[in-house]
Amino acid sequence: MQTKLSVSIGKLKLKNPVMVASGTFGYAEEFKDFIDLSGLGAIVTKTVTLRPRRGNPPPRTCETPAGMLNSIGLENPGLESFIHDKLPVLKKIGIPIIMSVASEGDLEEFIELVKRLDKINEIAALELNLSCPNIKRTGLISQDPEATYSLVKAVRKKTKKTLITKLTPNVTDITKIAKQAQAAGSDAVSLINTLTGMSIDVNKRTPKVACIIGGLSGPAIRPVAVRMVWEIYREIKIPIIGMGGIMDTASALEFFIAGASAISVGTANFINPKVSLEIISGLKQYLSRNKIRDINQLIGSIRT
Amino acid sequence: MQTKLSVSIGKLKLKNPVMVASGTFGYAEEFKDFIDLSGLGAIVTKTVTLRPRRGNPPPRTCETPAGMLNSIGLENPGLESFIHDKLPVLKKIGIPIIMSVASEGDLEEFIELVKRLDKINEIAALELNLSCPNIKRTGLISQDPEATYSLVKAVRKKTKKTLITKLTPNVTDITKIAKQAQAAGSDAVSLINTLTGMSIDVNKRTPKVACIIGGLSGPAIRPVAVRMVWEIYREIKIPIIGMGGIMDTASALEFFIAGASAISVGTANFINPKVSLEIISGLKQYLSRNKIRDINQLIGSIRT
Amino acid sequence: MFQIKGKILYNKKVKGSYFHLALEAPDIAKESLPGQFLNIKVSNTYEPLLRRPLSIHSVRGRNIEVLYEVVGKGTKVLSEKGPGEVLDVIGPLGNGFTFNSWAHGLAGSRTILIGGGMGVAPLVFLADKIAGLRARGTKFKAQVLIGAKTKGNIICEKEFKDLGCSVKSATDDGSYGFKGRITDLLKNILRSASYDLPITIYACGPRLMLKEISAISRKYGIPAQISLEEHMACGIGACLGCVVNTKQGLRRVCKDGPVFNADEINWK
Amino acid sequence: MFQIKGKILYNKKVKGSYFHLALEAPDIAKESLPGQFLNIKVSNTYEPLLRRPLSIHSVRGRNIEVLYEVVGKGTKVLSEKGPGEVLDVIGPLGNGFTFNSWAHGLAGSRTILIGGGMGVAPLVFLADKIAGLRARGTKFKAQVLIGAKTKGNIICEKEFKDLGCSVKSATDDGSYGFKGRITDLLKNILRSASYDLPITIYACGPRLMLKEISAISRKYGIPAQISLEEHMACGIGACLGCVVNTKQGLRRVCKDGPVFNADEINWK
Ligand SMILES: Cc1cc2nc3c(=O)[nH]c(=O)nc-3n(C[C@H](O)[C@H](O)[C@H](O)COP(=O)(O)OP(=O)(O)OC[C@H]3O[C@@H](n4cnc5c(N)ncnc54)[C@H](O)[C@@H]3O)c2cc1C
Ligand SMILES: Cc1cc2nc3c(=O)[nH]c(=O)nc-3n(C[C@H](O)[C@H](O)[C@H](O)COP(=O)(O)OP(=O)(O)OC[C@H]3O[C@@H](n4cnc5c(N)ncnc54)[C@H](O)[C@@H]3O)c2cc1C
Ligand SMILES: Cc1cc2nc3c(=O)[nH]c(=O)nc-3n(C[C@H](O)[C@H](O)[C@H](O)COP(=O)(O)O)c2cc1C
Ligand SMILES: Cc1cc2nc3c(=O)[nH]c(=O)nc-3n(C[C@H](O)[C@H](O)[C@H](O)COP(=O)(O)O)c2cc1C
Ligand code: FES
Ligand code: FES
Repeated sequence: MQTKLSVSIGKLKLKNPVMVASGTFGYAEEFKDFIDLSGLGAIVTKTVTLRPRRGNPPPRTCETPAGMLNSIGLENPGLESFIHDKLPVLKKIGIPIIMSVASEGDLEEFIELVKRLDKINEIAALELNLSCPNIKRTGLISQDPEATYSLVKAVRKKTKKTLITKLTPNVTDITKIAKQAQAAGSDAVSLINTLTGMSIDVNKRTPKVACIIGGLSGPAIRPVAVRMVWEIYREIKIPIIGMGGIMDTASALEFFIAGASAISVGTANFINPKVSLEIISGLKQYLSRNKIRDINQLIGSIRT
Repeated sequence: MQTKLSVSIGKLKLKNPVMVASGTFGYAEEFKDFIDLSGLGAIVTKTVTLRPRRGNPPPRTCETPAGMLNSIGLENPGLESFIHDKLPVLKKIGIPIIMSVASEGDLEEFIELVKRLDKINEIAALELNLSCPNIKRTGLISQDPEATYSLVKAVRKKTKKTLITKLTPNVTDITKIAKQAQAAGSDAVSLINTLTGMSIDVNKRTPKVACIIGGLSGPAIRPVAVRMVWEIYREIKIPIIGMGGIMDTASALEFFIAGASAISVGTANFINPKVSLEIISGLKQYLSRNKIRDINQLIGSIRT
Repeated sequence: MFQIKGKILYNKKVKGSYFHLALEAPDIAKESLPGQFLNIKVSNTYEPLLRRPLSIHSVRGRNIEVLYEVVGKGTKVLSEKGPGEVLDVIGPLGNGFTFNSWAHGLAGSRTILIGGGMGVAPLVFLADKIAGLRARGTKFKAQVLIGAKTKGNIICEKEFKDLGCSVKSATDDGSYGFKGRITDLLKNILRSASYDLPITIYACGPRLMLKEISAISRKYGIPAQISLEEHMACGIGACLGCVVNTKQGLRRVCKDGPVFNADEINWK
Repeated sequence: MFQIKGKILYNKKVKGSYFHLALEAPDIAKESLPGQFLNIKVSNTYEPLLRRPLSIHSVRGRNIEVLYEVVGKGTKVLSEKGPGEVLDVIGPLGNGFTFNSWAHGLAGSRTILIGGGMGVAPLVFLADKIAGLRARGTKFKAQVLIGAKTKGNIICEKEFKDLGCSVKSATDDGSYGFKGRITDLLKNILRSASYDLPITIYACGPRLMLKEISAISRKYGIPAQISLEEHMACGIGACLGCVVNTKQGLRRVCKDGPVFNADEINWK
């Protein structure tokens, strides 16, 4: 059976709904030996900030039950170096490049970043990372509905590109934040970013990642992610990009059925660099086995 | 080396700091074939409500990566039946019985419950379950700092027993809730209750637990639990009872080092009914190997 | 109830994805009744996290046997264990089938054992006990009905015959025995049955089969004991996870069951 | 870099908790350099979740060998695999030691290979390559220093000797060879060394040992290449998890290393 995998996220058309999550795919070149990158629906870049960021001291990662903690701290070469060194390589792949951006400081910095990127055609969409737990501050923009609204609103004014707001799961009510992102003009939301967590080396009595607290990712967090996608799906109209612990076709399907229009593969890339392509073919098989012509019919199809 | 394992929680003295978590140990009798119950530091009962509760329809549990979801829905025989049928059995064990209580409805019901229990000597302490995610309501008391304050305050006036407030992790800032519990006169806080989560059977396209959303427990959530214990430890003065994914001595130690004065074993009881006693002897070994005379010296001893 | 470390004596493929496991477990063996089950820790890691409930298929002296199908990761991991390895096992759990009452109170009984798919596993143990009663001179007849999707899923036929049972099979596709549902075969039998002895039905299998058997039991006025399955977290009655809706309210399959009288269940 | 399914040829205990694994991996074998490593998926479950980085210990034709110590759950699971089983392996990863420059540019070199504990694993492959250079007529001398806590942890002595290296050992408790730290043994040697050929140090082992070697390298003006370890999530340079503080900023051990010139590292 012929099945249709293409989906739309704002103005962006994806030939298939499988992308790779920010920070887990480098700038793509690290994966070129393992997969045909042009088969992906889209690539979301590691988050880029206006200025280069050194990130956090090592150790930066540790393993946890069915998961891992990271405290990379948004290490990145900064906007200019990204545009000169990384973007040309990404561009050649020939699929939509979604650029993840964050601000280290104030709103102005974010605006400056977005204004600059708005002019760059190779960038298909922007993902606003308001949810990175590793920048030391009390509370994140993405934990505050009003702050989310103002930021997305301000950014929206500066660009016509498809805007995706990335949400943190470390909140009491994720639907409030998602609604504010929608109200402010975001074209889509993506979730979840990592859950904040901590792990201790009991013999040394020290935290396992140098920054003490890190972001938890991997299959362990999947039930939280699926729940949040489902909660949001019933409250907003803009598309959802689901992620959090997707390891294979079955776990990707949970997100579509819960309400995601597309999914992002994160931690799983580290374990199996081919996994995103395997999921694409797994989705096709599932659709034809279940006689579903178009993946859009699967979205939110949970029977409760 | 002689090591001291006893700790105090409010007026309650525990001979050792290892208890079993509400809802994961039945009313203790289910475990008597496997362990000497009198070896435990304390037993926390399944949550009891004023009236009997039928709970949620089956299926009520499913497995997730390194965890499980449950939506038992606080099934319990109600206060009177608990006092007549369960308490006499619990009493005979000869260790402190901490009774977990919840209200199905309003504050008055909670007060009535507590007034009644205040007179029962066999109950060593009360744990206020303000955090069960399974009773359908928009938001839980334990997700709202003010509501937590009012409830604990009201209950505090009605009883001299040691009061423990159990916290949900499904909040933006757990320290706010913990501070309110302390301000309202709680003698201790216990955390974490389950993270809300959801899992989907992708072939049937139905949720795996009948209530759609369940509570995630087990090793998967441990990093979140340890992080929250550590966050709270620096903000409050009352003792912390830590739980969430404790599976063995090493994982129990993470909680003490992060700041817990005692720990509760939950899901692990299902997998190894002997685990709580194994942890008690494991703690002794760790203390003597590390030449720590008193477990109180270990509490919050993380070097950051 | 015991928590023991049982040494694997063998763990071999029977056919297709069916495996036969034998364990040294004298304490459990001594106390086991047909219909009871074990809760087995198949891995020392957190994957899978929970134990896996498996019926007691047979008890031979100090040893206990289990028959299982590989359907997911837990049973897969189990199937990879070899002789000499040790498993952490809790058992015997649950109530088991009631059959002794007849042995003591009555001259005998005509029993019909109905196994759908893997449901035959606990019935072999029951057939063994019934054979024991017969050996002691009581008038016990045991007829076994095995139902499955296709021929390749029919198991334990020989075991039942060796225990002196008459065996009939049914397959959905007709590739072996009666073509159709096992419950249709049951109805045929009951229609033509001579009621020389009181009949009792013992059944284990898919939910829909058990529901249908409950209806048949009610219609023919024949008592039926059915063994249910629910997802189990603890297996010892502590978590209240495995409840089933009965006339006496919600009851725990692991502790109050897995065997229930068919007329107790509120089917939805 | 390849992601392959490599069949296990053998996976046997060498001594104590040390295991020797050989895999069929022709693509990787062809491209491997000493100091590079493999990232091995030891389990199909989520426990452990991440791959495990292990150095390439030896390459023989189409096969690749690894020497590892069982220190936790990942290496435990690996040690339970048997011949015929298939492992998902990524490699060769990282940069590897630089030694060819001398082979081409110079008449020869005196190399000192220093392995602390498991650190000997990649050095055997290096010694093998050096033996190859020597066979081609260049003046390469290889001296190996093996350091360990106690006699039971001294491994690969024979392998190095078979490759024509002179070997000295040091143990912390003096149960074998020199009593004391391997770096003290190194200092003794350097003090009395005749500088007939340029000396290069290649070292792999615990962080403190490598730090001390960096100090020695600076003091004696002898170049040292050291192989570092950091906790790795991806192993291919994508996650930025495994960084080390160098004079050129933070660099990835998995991609820019694991081998660094000792003088590049900012030790803290
Ligand atoms: C009291 C009792 C006795 C049983 N006796 C036997 C037996 O003798 N032989 C045998 O082969 N099987 C038996 N089962 C079923 C057996 O427990 C499941 O097949 C097994 O737990 C599946 O584990 P898994 O990890 O391989 O599959 P999973 O990966 O967990 O799941 C695979 C499939 O099996 C289903 N499943 C998982 N757990 C259960 C469960 N507890 N009950 C029903 N379905 C489940 C899942 O819904 C899924 O569709 C029994 C179950 C119960 C409750
Ligand atoms: C480039 C590289 C090459 C290596 N080569 C070898 C080798 O040839 N032979 C060998 O035996 N070991 C080697 N190691 C170390 C090996 O990767 C770890 O011992 C292994 O990952 C531990 O896994 P585990 O699950 O058994 O232990 P875990 O349960 O994960 O942990 C047990 C202990 O090992 C430590 N550990 C875990 N992962 C690492 C890591 N990535 N680096 C350092 N320590 C770690 C933990 O801190 C802990 O103390 C190498 C490491 C790297 C980074
Ligand atoms: C090592 C690592 C680095 C990450 N870096 C970023 C980042 O720079 N920006 C971002 O928005 N999310 C980042 N994330 C979060 C992922 O994009 C994703 O939201 C999260 O890991 C959950 O998905 P997963 O469980 O599939 O990994 C990072 C995750 C990991 C594991
Ligand atoms: C099956 C089940 C039932 C539970 N019932 C209750 C309950 O009645 N009251 C309560 O306060 N917590 C209840 N909990 C939460 C546990 O007490 C504990 O907070 C949580 O499971 C985290 O610990 P764990 O990961 O060690 O299980 C329940 C947990 C499980 C798994
Ligand atoms: S499985 Fe826990 S009560 Fe039955
Ligand atoms: S381990 Fe990911 S960059 Fe090195």
